[in-house]
Amino acid sequence: MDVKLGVDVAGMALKNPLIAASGTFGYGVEYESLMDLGLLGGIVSKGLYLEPRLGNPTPRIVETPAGLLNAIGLQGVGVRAFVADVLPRLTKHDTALLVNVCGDTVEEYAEVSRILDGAPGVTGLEINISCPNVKKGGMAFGGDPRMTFEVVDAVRKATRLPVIPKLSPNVGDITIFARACEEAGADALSCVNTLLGLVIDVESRRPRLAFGTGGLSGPAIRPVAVRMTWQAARAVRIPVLGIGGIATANDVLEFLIAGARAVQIGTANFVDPGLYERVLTDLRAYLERHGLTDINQVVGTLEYPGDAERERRG
Amino acid sequence: MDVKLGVDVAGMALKNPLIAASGTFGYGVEYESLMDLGLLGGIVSKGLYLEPRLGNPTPRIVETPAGLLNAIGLQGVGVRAFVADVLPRLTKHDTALLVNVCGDTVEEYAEVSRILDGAPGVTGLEINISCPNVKKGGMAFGGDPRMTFEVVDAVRKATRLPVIPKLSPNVGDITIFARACEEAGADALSCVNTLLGLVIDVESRRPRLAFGTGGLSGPAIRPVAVRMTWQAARAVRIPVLGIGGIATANDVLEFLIAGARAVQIGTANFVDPGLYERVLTDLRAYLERHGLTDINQVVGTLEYPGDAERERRG
Amino acid sequence: MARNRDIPLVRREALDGAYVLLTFRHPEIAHEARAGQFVMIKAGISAEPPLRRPFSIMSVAPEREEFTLFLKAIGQGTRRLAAMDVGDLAQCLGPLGQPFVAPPEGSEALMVAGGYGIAPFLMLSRQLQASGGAGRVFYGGRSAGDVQLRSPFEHLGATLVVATEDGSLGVTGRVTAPLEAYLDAAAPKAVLYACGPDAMLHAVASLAERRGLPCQVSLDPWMGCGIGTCLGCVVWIQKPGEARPKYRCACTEGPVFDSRHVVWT
Amino acid sequence: MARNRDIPLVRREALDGAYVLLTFRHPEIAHEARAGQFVMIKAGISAEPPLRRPFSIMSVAPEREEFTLFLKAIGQGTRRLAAMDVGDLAQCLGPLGQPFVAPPEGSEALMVAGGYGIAPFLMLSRQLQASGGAGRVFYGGRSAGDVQLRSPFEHLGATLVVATEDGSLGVTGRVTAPLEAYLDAAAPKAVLYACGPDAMLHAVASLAERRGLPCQVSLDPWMGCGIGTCLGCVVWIQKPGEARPKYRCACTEGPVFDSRHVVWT
Ligand SMILES: Cc1cc2nc3c(=O)[nH]c(=O)nc-3n(C[C@H](O)[C@H](O)[C@H](O)COP(=O)(O)OP(=O)(O)OC[C@H]3O[C@@H](n4cnc5c(N)ncnc54)[C@H](O)[C@@H]3O)c2cc1C
Ligand SMILES: Cc1cc2nc3c(=O)[nH]c(=O)nc-3n(C[C@H](O)[C@H](O)[C@H](O)COP(=O)(O)OP(=O)(O)OC[C@H]3O[C@@H](n4cnc5c(N)ncnc54)[C@H](O)[C@@H]3O)c2cc1C
Ligand SMILES: Cc1cc2nc3c(=O)[nH]c(=O)nc-3n(C[C@H](O)[C@H](O)[C@H](O)COP(=O)(O)O)c2cc1C
Ligand SMILES: Cc1cc2nc3c(=O)[nH]c(=O)nc-3n(C[C@H](O)[C@H](O)[C@H](O)COP(=O)(O)O)c2cc1C
Ligand code: FES
Ligand code: FES
Repeated sequence: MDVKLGVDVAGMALKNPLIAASGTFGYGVEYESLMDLGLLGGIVSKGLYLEPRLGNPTPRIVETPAGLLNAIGLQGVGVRAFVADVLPRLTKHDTALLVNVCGDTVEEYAEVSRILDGAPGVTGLEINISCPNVKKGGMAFGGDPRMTFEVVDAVRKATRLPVIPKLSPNVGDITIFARACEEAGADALSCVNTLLGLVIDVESRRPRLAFGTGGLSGPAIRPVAVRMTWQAARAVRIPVLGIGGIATANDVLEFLIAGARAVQIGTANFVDPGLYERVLTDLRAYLERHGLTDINQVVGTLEYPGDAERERRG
Repeated sequence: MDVKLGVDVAGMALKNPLIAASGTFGYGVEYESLMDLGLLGGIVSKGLYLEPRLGNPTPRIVETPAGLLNAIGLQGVGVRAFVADVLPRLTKHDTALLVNVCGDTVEEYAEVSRILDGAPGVTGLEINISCPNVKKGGMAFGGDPRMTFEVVDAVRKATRLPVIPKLSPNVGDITIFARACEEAGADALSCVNTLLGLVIDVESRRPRLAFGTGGLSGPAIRPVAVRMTWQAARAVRIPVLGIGGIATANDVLEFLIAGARAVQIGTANFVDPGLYERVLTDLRAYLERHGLTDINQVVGTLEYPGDAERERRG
Repeated sequence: MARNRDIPLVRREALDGAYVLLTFRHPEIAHEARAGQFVMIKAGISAEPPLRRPFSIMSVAPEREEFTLFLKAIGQGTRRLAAMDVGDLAQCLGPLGQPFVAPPEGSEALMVAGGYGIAPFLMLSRQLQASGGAGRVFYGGRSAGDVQLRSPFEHLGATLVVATEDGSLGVTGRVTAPLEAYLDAAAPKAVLYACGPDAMLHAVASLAERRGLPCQVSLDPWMGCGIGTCLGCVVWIQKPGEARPKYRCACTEGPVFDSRHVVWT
Repeated sequence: MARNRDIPLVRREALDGAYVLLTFRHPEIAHEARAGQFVMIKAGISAEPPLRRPFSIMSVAPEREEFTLFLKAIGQGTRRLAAMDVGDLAQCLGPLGQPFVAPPEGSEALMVAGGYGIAPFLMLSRQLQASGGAGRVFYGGRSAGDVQLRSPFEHLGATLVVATEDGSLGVTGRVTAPLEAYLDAAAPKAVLYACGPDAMLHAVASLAERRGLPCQVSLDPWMGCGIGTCLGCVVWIQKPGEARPKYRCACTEGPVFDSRHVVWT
C-alpha cells in the first residue's frame, strides 16, 4: 500500500511532516554530507538578526535528565550573509526552507522579514518571539500578548511569505498568544520553544551556563509541549507545528493526533542525525497498520474524554 | 566536625531541610514500617478537602522521560477523618506535620483550615492552589493572582498556623503569584506543583490518563523548578520551599543555593524510600567538604553572573 | 515486614524468547514472602525508566536468603532487569501485598495462569505441597514459547495442564477450556486461583461465579510505588455489606482479591 | 567522510582503574580517520544520558574495519560505554574534526599528553613512524594508574617519558618539566603536540611560545553534536590578520588548533 505523507501548511506543500527545528540543524548545509536533505519536509534555519551576532559566553549547553539546557544566544551570521552565502547552497535541495527571524525591536523583525521577502528559495518565515536566551526581544515579546500582536502585525505587513510565529511555553495560557498571532495575520504557529530553566553547579555555586538561565529542550519537555500544541490547535483555525522532545515516530504521532499539522525536530538532531529515515519508515508502518492511506487522517484525531468520563464513578 | 542541618521556616523548627511532598508520601503512616519517620524534617499530608473524595478514574499515572505524569485527582479521606484517625498516629513521630489544604471554593479552603487550626500536632498548612488534576479550585485559583490572594487571605484569617501557599509552575511570571501570597499574609511558599502535561497513546488515539491531562513531576522538571524557586525567592521576603525532581543531595543543594530554605521530595519517594538517609549523609559530607558548619550557610548563595559577564566578549 | 534494600543478582538463567529467571539475595523476602506477594524492583540506580516495576515472587530459598523472579522482557524496565549481570545491584522493596489464602481442608486448589502469570503459582504449589497435594495447574499461552515454566511444577508433583492458542503445545485454545472440562468431569470441591491477562481473570471469575466456587484473582494494574501512597494502582472493589464500590490499592489490599469483590469494567 | 552508523562492539579490554579499551567496527572511520580526529558515540539507544560523547580515535585497523577508543569512565556516558558487552550496539558518528598536521621534514614531533589525552598520540605516532621516527611522547598523570597506555608506544619504538605528580611512576612532577628539560638539553627543531587538561595545554602553549616552536593543541570543550550545529563547543580563536577573536566550533574547525591562535581564558 502506498501511503501519503505530504502535508500542506499555510500554502507550503511539505513532502512529509518532519521539519528540522531552528538552532538545531545549523543552516542545513552542515548535514549535507551526512544525509539526503531531500528526506526532510523542511528545514528551519538558525535564528537570524539583521547583523551578525556573537552569541553568549561558554559554557552554553548542559545536559539535564532526559533534556538539554542551552543558552547559545542566537549566534549567527546575520540575514544578509545568509541570503548571499548560505541560501544559494541550500536551495539546490528539494525541501522547504523556513527562516527563523529575530529582532531586538519590532522594526528589526520587520526589516529582516523584508529582506527575506525578496530572497529566492525562502518558503516561509518563522518569527522567533520566544528565545529565552537573549536580553532584548525574544521571550520579552512572546510573553506579552500585545507585543506578540505588534511583532506579528509588523512582519505580516513586511512580507508576502507565510508568517509563522514561534510561541513560548513560558506562559500561563498559550491560547491567548495563539489567538493574538492569528488576529495579527499569522499563517501558522510553531509550538513551542524551550522552557526557561536553571541548573546550578553546587561546587562553585554558580549556574552551569555562563549566561545563567537557559532553555530546556528534549524528551523531558514532551508532555508539556504536546499539551500546549493540543491547546493551541483547538484555539485557532490556522495550522500548528508541534515541537518539543520529538525523537521517534511515536512522538511525531502524539503531536499530530493532538492537532499539529506537522512537527519540528530539535535536540534529537544532535543525538542521532539518522533519525529522519527511521521515523519516516515507522510513520509509514503505523499508517499501514491502522489501515490509513494519508498522514493527514491522523491530524487532530485525539479522542479527549468527555466530562462524564473524566469523572466516571463505579 | 558536627554540622547543623536544622532550618527554621516561618517559625517551624525543622530538624533538617527535607520534607516529604504532598501526595507522594500518603499520610506518612504508610512509610512507618519502612523507615524512621523521625529522619525527616517534615511531612506534608495528601491533599484534603472537607469531605472524602474518590479521585479520578484509572489509569492515573504514566511514566514519561525522566518523569511521571499523574492525575490522581486528590483522592482522600477528608479533613475530619484525617484529624480523627490519622493525626493521632502521626503525632507520635518526631517530625513536623504539614497538611495540604484543598477546596472547591474559597470558603472550603477557609473551613478546612479552621478545622485544622485546632487540631493537635499540626505544624502548618500548605494551601494547594495549584493542583492541575481537578476541575474546580486547584490551578484555577493558582493561575490567577487575584484568586490566589483571595484564597490565601481567607485561610490567613481562619488560622494561626503557618500558611504556606503552593504555587503552580503553569504561569508566565511566578513572582507575581509569590508577591500576591506574601501580601495576603502567607508565612512561606511552596514552589512548585506539577507542570500540566499530556501523553497520548497513539494506538487508541486517546490520552494515556483517563482524566486526559495530568501533572508532570520528577527529574525532568527540575531545571524549571529550580529556576522558579530562584525567581520566587528573590521576589519575596518570606521563606520558600523548593520542590521538583529532587532525588539526591546534589538536587537539594541546587534548590537551597537558589534560595530555598528547605525542600520537598515528591516522586522520588515512589522510586526509593531509602533516599532520606542517603541524602542526609551526602548533605553532611558536602558541608564538611566545603568547610561549612550549618546548612543555612548555603541558602541563597547562588552567584548569578552580572550583566557584563553574561555578555563577556573576547 | 517489607524491607527496602540494594540487592545483588546472584543467578541469571535466560529462557527461550524474552523470558528470564533472576535470583537475588534479600533476607526478609526469602524468609517471609508468601505466594501471591510481590516486589518492586529496578535495575541499578539509573534515571530511566523513572519507576520500579512490580513482579510476583516465584520462589524463595530461605536457607540461602534468595528469591527468584520469572520475568518477560517487554519494555524498558524489564529489559534492563533481564540484562543485569551477576553481581550487579538492583533496588528492591518487598515482600509486598496480600498473599493467596490457602484452600480450606478438603478443597482442591486449581491454579489458572496466563503467560508470566504462572510465577506466583510455583510458590503456591510449594506451600500446598507442604500441607498435602501440590495442586492442579492450568497454564495457558499464545504458543509453546509462552508456557516455559513447566518442569518445576512436574518436579513438585503438581498436575500440569497446558493450553496454547496456536496448539503448539498441549490443548489447543484458551486455558479456560480444559479448566471447564475438568470441573465438568470431576465436579471437585475446589478453590480457583487465577493470575494472567485481565480477560482471562474475568473469564475465570465468571466461571467460578457460575459454579459457585470461591476464586482468588491476582490483578495487574500499573503500580507506581507498591506501598499505597501514589494511588496509581486503585481498582474498584465492593465488599459484602458495602453500598458502593470503593477504589482500593491493588498494592496493599491486593494484588490478590476475592473475585466476587472485584468490579469488572 | 563522516558517517553515522549503529556499530557493534567487537572487543573490550578493561585496564586498571576506570580505563578501558573499546574496539568497534566502522568502515569509514577505520579507513579514513587521521590522528586527532574524534567520534561522537553513545552506548545503545537509551534516553540517558541525552547526548553522545566525544572521544579521540586511538587507533585504527583498516584491514578489519575496526577502530579503538581509550576511555576513562568518569560519568554516565563513559560508564555506559565501558559497561557494553561485545556485540552490543553503539550509535557512532565519525571521523570528525581536524587532525593534527604532520611536522615538516626534519622536525621532531614532541607529543605531550595528560591522562586520557594520550589517546590521539598513538595514532599520530603510528602515522609518524610510517614516514620516519615514531616521535617522542611525554606522558603525565596524577599517579601510575593514569599513565596506562605505555606498551603500545614502546612497541612502536616511540620514546616515552613518563611523569606522575605523586612520583609513583617515572619523573616526579608535571609532565612539562621533562619536556622543558629535553628542550633545554637537545634544543631540537621540533613541533609540539598537546592533548590533556586545559592547564596543561596552556602551559605547553606558553612554553612553545617562549621557545618559538610551533604547537598544536587538541581542545576539550563540552560538545553537543560534533558537527557544527549546536554551537555549544565554541572557543575563542584569533587567526593572523583578524582584528578580533571569533567563536569557532571546536568540533569542526578543531579540536586541533594552532596554539598561537587560541585565546586562553
Ligand atoms: C502484582 C504484579 C505482579 C507481576 N508479576 C510479574 C511477573 O512475575 N513476571 C513478569 O514478567 N511480569 C509481571 N508483572 C508485570 C510487570 O510488572 C510488567 O510487565 C512490567 O512492569 C513492564 O515493565 P517494562 O518497563 O518492561 O514495560 P513498559 O515499557 O513500562 O510497558 C510495557 C507494557 O506493560 C504495561 N506496564 C508497564 N508497567 C506496568 C506496571 N507497573 N504494572 C502493570 N503494567 C505495566 C504498560 O502499560 C505497557 O503496556 C506483574 C505486575 C504486577 C502488577
Ligand atoms: C575532542 C575530544 C576528545 C576526547 N577524547 C577522549 C578520549 O579519548 N578518552 C576519554 O576518556 N575521554 C575523551 N574526551 C572526554 C570525554 O568526552 C568526556 O570524558 C566524556 O564526555 C564524559 O562523559 P560522561 O558522561 O562520562 O561524564 P559526565 O557525567 O557527563 O561529566 C563528567 C565531566 O566531564 C565533563 N564533560 C561531560 N561531557 C563532556 C563533553 N562532551 N565534552 C567535554 N567535557 C565533558 C563534564 O563537564 C563533567 O565535569 C574527549 C573530549 C573531546 C572534546
Ligand atoms: C541548541 C539549541 C539552539 C536553538 N536555537 C534556536 C533558534 O535559534 N531559534 C529558535 O526559534 N529556536 C531555537 N531553539 C529551540 C528549538 O528550535 C526547539 O523549539 C526546542 O529545542 C524544542 O524542541 P526539541 O525538544 O525537539 O529540541 C534551539 C534549541 C536548542 C537546543
Ligand atoms: C502522584 C502524585 C500525587 C500528588 N498529589 C498532590 C497533592 O495531593 N497535593 C499537592 O499539593 N501536590 C501533589 N503532588 C505534587 C507534589 O507534591 C510535588 O509538588 C510535585 O510532584 C513535584 O515534585 P517532584 O518532582 O519531587 O515529584 C502530587 C504529585 C504526584 C506525583
Ligand atoms: S502502587 Fe502506589 S498506591 Fe499502589
Ligand atoms: S559540538 Fe555542536 S557545534 Fe560543536
